Amino acid sequence: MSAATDVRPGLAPEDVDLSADLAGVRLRSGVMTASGCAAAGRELAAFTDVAALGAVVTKSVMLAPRSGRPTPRMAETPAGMLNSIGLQGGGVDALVEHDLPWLAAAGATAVVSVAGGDPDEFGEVARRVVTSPAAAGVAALEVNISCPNVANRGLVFACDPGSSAAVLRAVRAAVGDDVVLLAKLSPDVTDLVGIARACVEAGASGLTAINTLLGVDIDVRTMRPRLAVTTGGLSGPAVRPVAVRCVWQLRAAMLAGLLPEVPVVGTGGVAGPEDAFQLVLAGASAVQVGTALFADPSTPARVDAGLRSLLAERGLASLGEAVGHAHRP
Amino acid sequence: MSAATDVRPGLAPEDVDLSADLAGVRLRSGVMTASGCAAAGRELAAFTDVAALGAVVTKSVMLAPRSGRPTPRMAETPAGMLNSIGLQGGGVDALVEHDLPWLAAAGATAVVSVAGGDPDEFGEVARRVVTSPAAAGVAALEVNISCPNVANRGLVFACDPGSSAAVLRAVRAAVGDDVVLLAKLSPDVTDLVGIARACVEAGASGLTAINTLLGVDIDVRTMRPRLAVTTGGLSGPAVRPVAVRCVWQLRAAMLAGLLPEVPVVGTGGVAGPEDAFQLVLAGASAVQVGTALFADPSTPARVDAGLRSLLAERGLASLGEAVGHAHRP
Amino acid sequence: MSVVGGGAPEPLGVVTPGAAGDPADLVDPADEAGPSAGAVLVDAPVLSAGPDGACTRLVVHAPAAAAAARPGQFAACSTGDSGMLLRRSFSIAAADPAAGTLDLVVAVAGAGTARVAALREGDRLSVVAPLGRPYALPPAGEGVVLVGGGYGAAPLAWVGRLLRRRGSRVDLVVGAATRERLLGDTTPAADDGVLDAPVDAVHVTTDDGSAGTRGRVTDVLGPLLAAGGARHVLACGPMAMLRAVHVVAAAAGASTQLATEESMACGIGVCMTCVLPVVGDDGRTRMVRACTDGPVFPGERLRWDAIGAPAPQRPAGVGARVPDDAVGAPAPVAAVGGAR
Amino acid sequence: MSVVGGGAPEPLGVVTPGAAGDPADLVDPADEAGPSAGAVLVDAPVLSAGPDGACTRLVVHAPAAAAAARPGQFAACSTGDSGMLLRRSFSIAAADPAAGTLDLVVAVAGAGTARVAALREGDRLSVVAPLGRPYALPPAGEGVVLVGGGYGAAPLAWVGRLLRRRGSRVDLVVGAATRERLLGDTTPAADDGVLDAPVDAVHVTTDDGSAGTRGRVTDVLGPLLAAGGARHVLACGPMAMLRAVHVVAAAAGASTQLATEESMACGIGVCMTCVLPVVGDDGRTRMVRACTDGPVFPGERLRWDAIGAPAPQRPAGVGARVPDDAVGAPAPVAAVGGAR
Ligand SMILES: Cc1cc2nc3c(=O)[nH]c(=O)nc-3n(C[C@H](O)[C@H](O)[C@H](O)COP(=O)(O)OP(=O)(O)OC[C@H]3O[C@@H](n4cnc5c(N)ncnc54)[C@H](O)[C@@H]3O)c2cc1C
Ligand SMILES: Cc1cc2nc3c(=O)[nH]c(=O)nc-3n(C[C@H](O)[C@H](O)[C@H](O)COP(=O)(O)OP(=O)(O)OC[C@H]3O[C@@H](n4cnc5c(N)ncnc54)[C@H](O)[C@@H]3O)c2cc1C
Ligand SMILES: Cc1cc2nc3c(=O)[nH]c(=O)nc-3n(C[C@H](O)[C@H](O)[C@H](O)COP(=O)(O)O)c2cc1C
Ligand SMILES: Cc1cc2nc3c(=O)[nH]c(=O)nc-3n(C[C@H](O)[C@H](O)[C@H](O)COP(=O)(O)O)c2cc1C
Ligand code: FES
Ligand code: FES
Repeated sequence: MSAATDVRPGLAPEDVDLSADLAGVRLRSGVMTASGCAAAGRELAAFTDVAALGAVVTKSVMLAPRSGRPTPRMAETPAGMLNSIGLQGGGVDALVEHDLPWLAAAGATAVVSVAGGDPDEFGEVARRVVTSPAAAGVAALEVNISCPNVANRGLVFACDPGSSAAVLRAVRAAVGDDVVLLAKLSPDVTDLVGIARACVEAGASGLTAINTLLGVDIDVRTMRPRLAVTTGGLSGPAVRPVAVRCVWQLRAAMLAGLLPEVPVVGTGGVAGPEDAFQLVLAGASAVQVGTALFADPSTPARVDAGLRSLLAERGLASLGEAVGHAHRP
Repeated sequence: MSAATDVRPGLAPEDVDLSADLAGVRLRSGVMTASGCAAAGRELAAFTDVAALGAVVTKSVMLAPRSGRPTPRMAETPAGMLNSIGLQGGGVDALVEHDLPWLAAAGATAVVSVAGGDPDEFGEVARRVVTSPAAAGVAALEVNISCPNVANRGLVFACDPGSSAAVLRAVRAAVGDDVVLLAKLSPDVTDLVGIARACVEAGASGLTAINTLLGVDIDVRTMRPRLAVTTGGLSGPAVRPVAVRCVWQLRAAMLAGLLPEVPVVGTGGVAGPEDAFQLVLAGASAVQVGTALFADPSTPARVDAGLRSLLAERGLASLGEAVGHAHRP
Repeated sequence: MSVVGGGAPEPLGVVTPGAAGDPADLVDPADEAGPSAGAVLVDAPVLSAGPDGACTRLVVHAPAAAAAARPGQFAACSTGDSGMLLRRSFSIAAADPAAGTLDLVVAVAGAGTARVAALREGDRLSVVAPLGRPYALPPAGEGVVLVGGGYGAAPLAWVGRLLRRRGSRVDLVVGAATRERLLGDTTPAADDGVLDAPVDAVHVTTDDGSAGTRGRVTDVLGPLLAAGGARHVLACGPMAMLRAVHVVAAAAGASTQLATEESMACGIGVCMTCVLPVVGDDGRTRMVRACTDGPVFPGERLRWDAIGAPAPQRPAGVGARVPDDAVGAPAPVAAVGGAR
Repeated sequence: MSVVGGGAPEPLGVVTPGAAGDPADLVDPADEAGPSAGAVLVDAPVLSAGPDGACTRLVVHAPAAAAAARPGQFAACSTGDSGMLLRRSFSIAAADPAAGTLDLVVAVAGAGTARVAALREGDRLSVVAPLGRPYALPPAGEGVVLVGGGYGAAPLAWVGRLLRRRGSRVDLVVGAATRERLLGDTTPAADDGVLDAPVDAVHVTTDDGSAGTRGRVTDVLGPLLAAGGARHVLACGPMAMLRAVHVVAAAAGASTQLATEESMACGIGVCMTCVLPVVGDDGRTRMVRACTDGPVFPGERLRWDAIGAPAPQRPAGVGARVPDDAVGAPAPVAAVGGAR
């Protein structure tokens, strides 16, 4: 089938419905920020209208305040960067008291990214978010299973279907049936679909793909790793082909009946509308903008506007019509 | 320890010993070409002295001629590219009859990359290389386990320690004890060290890290995957942090006694001397230049000269002294 | 000229029957000293940059490349943007060995060509040239039709000059979507002045009729060949145009040499990304590199049935299949995952 | 001025005792409207580019940024190379609201600064500015010593002019490795002319004695503070210099405001890469963002014991530890792998 089949001539970008459906929750736009790349939204306000975003996905939060890792915490790499922040933050209570109310007051939708050192901590963090007065402004929780599992030599949960499922089960039990839960997958695995399946069967309503790739950069001047903790997460345009591949694999597995049909949120290397459109065509119901925000905090607004034009030019009246389009025979 | 410890003032680049030791075979330089990125060396001759290279690693060869995949076979991505050549080539007999003699006549050292659809094919290809009259010019075989396993739904051998070991065992049995075998690892796995261990225990004398990462690129104009076969291998500077991380992990595992000590050949994103030096400092005894050859066929010569300067400036008299230097406490 | 299929080089045979005339124009350097013989990598200063139709014409200083270049060859270029790994290929539109210059005509297609087209005098362009096999010039004195579409017309003035010097009558057919997109001088009254070409006649076509004949280049080419005189067609342009040119020329009994334009990662024959299915002297089809065994191919050697054919998930006109009868074509076993 | 540690903002307290003088100079815009208030993203034309000592001085046209900028703030810049994702930060060396210009002084450190320094008149530089908290100017009329090392000296002429306008006596101490590396006018007889600075006195030091006093800026700073008059030191330069300045100033009982230079991915406070261990009003240490809570910090608030300290596998002087007593410091459980 060629694109021509769907063409509706004369469609204007502003007529395109860019809202996104995430397992029953509707976001005003399919373009969000990525966790850890927009803090809790406040700093972006000087540059962009946070209320126009699909959602601000907040930095992954744990139970207690965390100082994060020593510095240097970043290394630039070709078309990408490594980071080793170490989930620095004020803890879930500060988030619920200070950040979520600010977002609500600004008219922004929040997706709260939760993390923990064991399944119980994940569950407790999630419980405090959904039971807080600020919960009304929270569209979904994103479960960051790419963080170190204290009980398993610090290996990340997302490396193993069993550990991933344990986390999702704990969070699902803590929040009840009605909360939308996105499991955020790591690309550093042999069998992405197997881990996705474990997450969905354990209660994930959707999947976010991808978190960063593990990388190392060495400073040839000092002859030592550039990051204080040696390894870091690789992000940015460099990883886009891996993100598109992961989204493609998840969608293909759903089409083949190997994975329950759930929405996928595409993340990785989105710096412009075409990047976002690639993820959507591969199967993403919505996209997140991460590292590109660092160079241009108005990237999500640019992506939103550009996606509307791309869809309109192709006669696609809504984001939903484009989701997974590249799989059509 | 800081670099200062080793400083030998006044060391000239031309006095640096850049030869590399690969499990007993000595290459005149630690800088080689990467498989599939230099064909069999002949085309490079117009641009660079192939005899000065550590080795020309030939395109992975199978038993019979292969046409490769349909086109398009490439997509450029940020600081990288995807390819889906599909191991096009004339088969091992053509290699042994035409290409290896040409390399020998040019004074170049060959490392022959072998591939197969099952362990037996790997073994037979390897046997034909080492028993051919051209074997004298072959320093080592590189076993490309990142190719599809016909018996296992086309999943690549390198995804699984058992399949990887089966290939290495077959090749070792075919070539006897004296041939240096490098197992070429895929980064697309959860447990790189486990697969490396399986390879070494099954007969690999060394490891090459890394092959390409699986990626997808979608043409937003046609709304279809850019590559005719959808997925391709991601290479180039974009993947350097992943390559450096993989080499780092292998070396760290050796230092921790979790992996037998064997030489590692670093591959991935080398476009200049600093990139190569990063891989060496992370633990590579030699490096390969792949995708960067496409932009500048003289890259290996530039890397060779630049590495000499980097070593000399740091008072390191040989490549060997720098191998794994970044791990020193 | 030989076409390499698989590992072993095999002769494809001489393209034009009875080669004659100026030998310097006919010896293919690649046959003597291997692919890319004579090619150099040079950081070339841009001497001038200005519009040419809807394109940008760059003149760069690259004396060694200018001395070696022949029509049909290309230059692989980079502006040094660190996120764009691969060079962009451009036909060499003209080479002036005396001035040491190469002309390139650049149409903006995407980010890479946009950067090249934005260069100004005094900037630098990294150039690897000349690459690929040039047109094999038809026997001296025989009539030739040159056909170019869009920026494909760029090198034809150069090849026309060489052919006329060898005594050929040269007709040039250039097509474009509209008058504005034609290269060179397109004042309405001066169809003969198009490209300022040293040819015997210029025939312009535009899709919208805003200059010359309304229609396609083949609408002019057919009658031209039918009128007799020319038995050789040299063409450059998009694959769909080349296909149409080949069909019309073959029907008229004329031979074609077609400058193809495949996606190329290396341009020097090492990567195997740029292949096309081509029939060899032995009648067997191989996936052959467009960069070193082309970009100019005899039209009758291309497997048109497998080129640009609609494949699953691909729109028509993109890429090439591996014909089932090609050397080394896969046995019908479904292979999944990325063999690289 | 407040310093954010963890999620919740907490006040750090006013830096300079008894704020007085021109209120416009003292109100920190970040306290009013959140971080980056007043910052704009602009594609700025380069009006001029030329050498300044061993550096390149760029003047770019960015009127809104120029109107908002205050000394101590920085600009995050990009030349548009697609392989370099992150902006490069430069202190705003001067801002002229009337002309709508920003001055930047660029030292080539690597590939990114090389591209910025290679810009020519008529090129464009993408600029986000002004970012970060400026120097809080000491009470009007009180003596101030400004200290700059290398390109760190760039913004000091600007701050000196503001301070003198407020009636302060201003001494400027500038250091460099050699005469050639000094910014501004360095003719041997004209030490007072260095930087052409509107200050009361200029004191030059060079490591090799090729200009001014042989030695470090602190060799001059100590005696200057001991001679009395100034109780405020404003400094800009490498962390090792800032540390030495702080030690010397603290010994003399003077307060310091130090413009730090951490690796910054975003420059706007969203990424947490640029943190330093800083003591808050409550006496507790937090890892605080240098981009939005700095880059200017009071020297006594920085946890010098944890900054640039030799850590395993790192040479001295690079990075900062998380002090064990910091808010949220890790329990001593060995965590492996990449928490992101
Ligand atoms: C032998 C040859 C001669 C050519 N001569 C000319 C010429 O004289 N003038 C001119 O304007 N253009 C010419 N082209 C086409 C030109 O190379 C492409 O338009 C250009 O590579 C597109 O790059 P981009 O970054 O602007 O586009 P993008 O679409 O962003 O490029 C993405 C990638 O695809 C590749 N690609 C995209 N389109 C083409 C194409 N048509 N052919 C090959 N690779 C492509 C690019 O090289 C790049 O790697 C020629 C191509 C070839 C192979
Ligand atoms: C607040 C602030 C003000 C600065 N003011 C000036 C100035 O006025 N003039 C000037 O020449 N330089 C200044 N710098 C330093 C300048 O930003 C770095 O030299 C530059 O980022 C190095 O980039 P590069 O690509 O040339 O070097 P590379 O070493 O190749 O850079 C690699 C990566 O590390 C980062 N990096 C490297 N060195 C530094 C550094 N010293 N500080 C922060 N990040 C670094 C880069 O931004 C880049 O992301 C300032 C830095 C900061 C944070
Ligand atoms: C500085 C930084 C911090 C990040 N922190 C988190 C985090 O706290 N939780 C999380 O799930 N992902 C985190 N990520 C990963 C991003 O959300 C995203 O998955 C990844 O960066 C790929 O997208 P990008 O290429 O658009 O940045 C972080 C990424 C960066 C660069
Ligand atoms: C076009 C192309 C073809 C390749 N073919 C092979 C191959 O046949 N066998 C193999 O082991 N690796 C192959 N590779 C992988 C490279 O050898 C190398 O491992 C990878 O590209 C990473 O290195 P680079 O970033 O320097 O290119 C190929 C890579 C490219 C780009
Ligand atoms: S472009 Fe690499 S072989 Fe032709
Ligand atoms: S640089 Fe991103 S928070 Fe400071």
